[in-house]
Amino acid sequence: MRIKLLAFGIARDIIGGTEKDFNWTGEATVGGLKEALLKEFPAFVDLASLRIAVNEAYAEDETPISTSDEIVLIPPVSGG
Amino acid sequence: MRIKLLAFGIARDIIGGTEKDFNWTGEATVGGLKEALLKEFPAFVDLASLRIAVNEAYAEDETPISTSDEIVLIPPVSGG
Amino acid sequence: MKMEKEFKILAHPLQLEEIYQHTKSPSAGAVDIFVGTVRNQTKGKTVVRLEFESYKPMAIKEIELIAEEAGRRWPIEKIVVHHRVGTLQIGEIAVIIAVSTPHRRASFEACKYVIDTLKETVPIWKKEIFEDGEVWVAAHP
Amino acid sequence: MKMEKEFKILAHPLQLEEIYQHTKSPSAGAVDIFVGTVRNQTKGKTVVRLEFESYKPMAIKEIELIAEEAGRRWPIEKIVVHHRVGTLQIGEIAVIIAVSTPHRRASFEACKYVIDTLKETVPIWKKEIFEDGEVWVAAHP
Repeated sequence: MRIKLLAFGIARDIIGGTEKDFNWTGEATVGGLKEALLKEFPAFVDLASLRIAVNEAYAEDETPISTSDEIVLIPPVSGG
Repeated sequence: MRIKLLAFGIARDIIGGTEKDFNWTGEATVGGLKEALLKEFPAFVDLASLRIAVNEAYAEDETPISTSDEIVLIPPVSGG
Repeated sequence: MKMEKEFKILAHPLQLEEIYQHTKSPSAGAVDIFVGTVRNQTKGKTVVRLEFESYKPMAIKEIELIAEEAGRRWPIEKIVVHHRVGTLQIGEIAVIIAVSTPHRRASFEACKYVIDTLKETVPIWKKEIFEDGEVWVAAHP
Repeated sequence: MKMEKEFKILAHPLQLEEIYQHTKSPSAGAVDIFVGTVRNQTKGKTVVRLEFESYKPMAIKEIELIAEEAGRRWPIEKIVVHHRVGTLQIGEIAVIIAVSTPHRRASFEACKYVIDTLKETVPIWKKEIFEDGEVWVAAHP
């Protein structure tokens, strides 16, 4: 599967940009994407958390991903 | 004993003015004054509380009163 | 570190922005500000206006005592309490309490402690004026 | 009664007085306002400035979710949340949360709930800039 990722905060630093095309061969779900990301970018393992937002909402590992979805990497938030 | 009383809020309404000279024959203490006030102005009995301030601080019943003290009747407060 | 304090009983409208400016601190990450306002009703009855009066010198001293106790309980950097007296219309501000602390939890706890205790001990009195009468708040049980 | 709401992510300085004016209500007797500011140090280390960024559309949606939950838990009349993004100097305001309720206790509880939850769920990130480096806050355990 091939999608466009958006990334903020330290996730942007890790993948090397705000936007990035990303391919993986595993499951077309949030869980599958996470697994592939951790393999490609081992620095994610060191984060306190990594959540994935699909279409502007937090998604569970089981959530399916399609190419039209807006997929965003959400490292630990620190607003306020 | 004869002193000048100051009164605020409903206590002012009850004694009929902000300032009033007041005489009593009992103990020259806050407790003695309170007792005399309740006798003279029975409306005080209906209040949720009546505290006496001596020289700008709450005083206990045992606190002695002298003619040079500033004595203020403090009915239930309701600031804020 | 010494806590900075400012306490006023005022007969004119309270100034939120000025109070914030006097409370903020470069070493504080949190400022909690409580604003008490005049409600248009009490227990379902329409309020026309309020009248506040204070025994001013003692009111300032009692607020000082509350702030000192708060300063022992929480790491307060600055604390400002302004209370209005006189006639207040619906929606006007009766009291503002502002507290700055390094972290947020203490700012909430200290601010709540100060307003809760102020309502119990500070010699300020409020009369509610209704269309058909008036009452000294809390006077009777 | 419907809760009134206003949520903004802004690149310019936040306006306390404006936020208060949008939060007060003639039927509310209490407004609690939490102001989060940039501290000059963190864990004893001098901070030079902060940089905030947000995933704005989702940040607004997540603040909305928090406010809705707060509105289920407390009788909120109006709630306003403004969060700053971009570069902030020491002492500047990062976030203001203002909540009006009929009585004071709910205003404190709701305001604290909103800032506590905002810090956990809203996609906003803060980088602390020191003299000798920088760090994304909370990124690592």
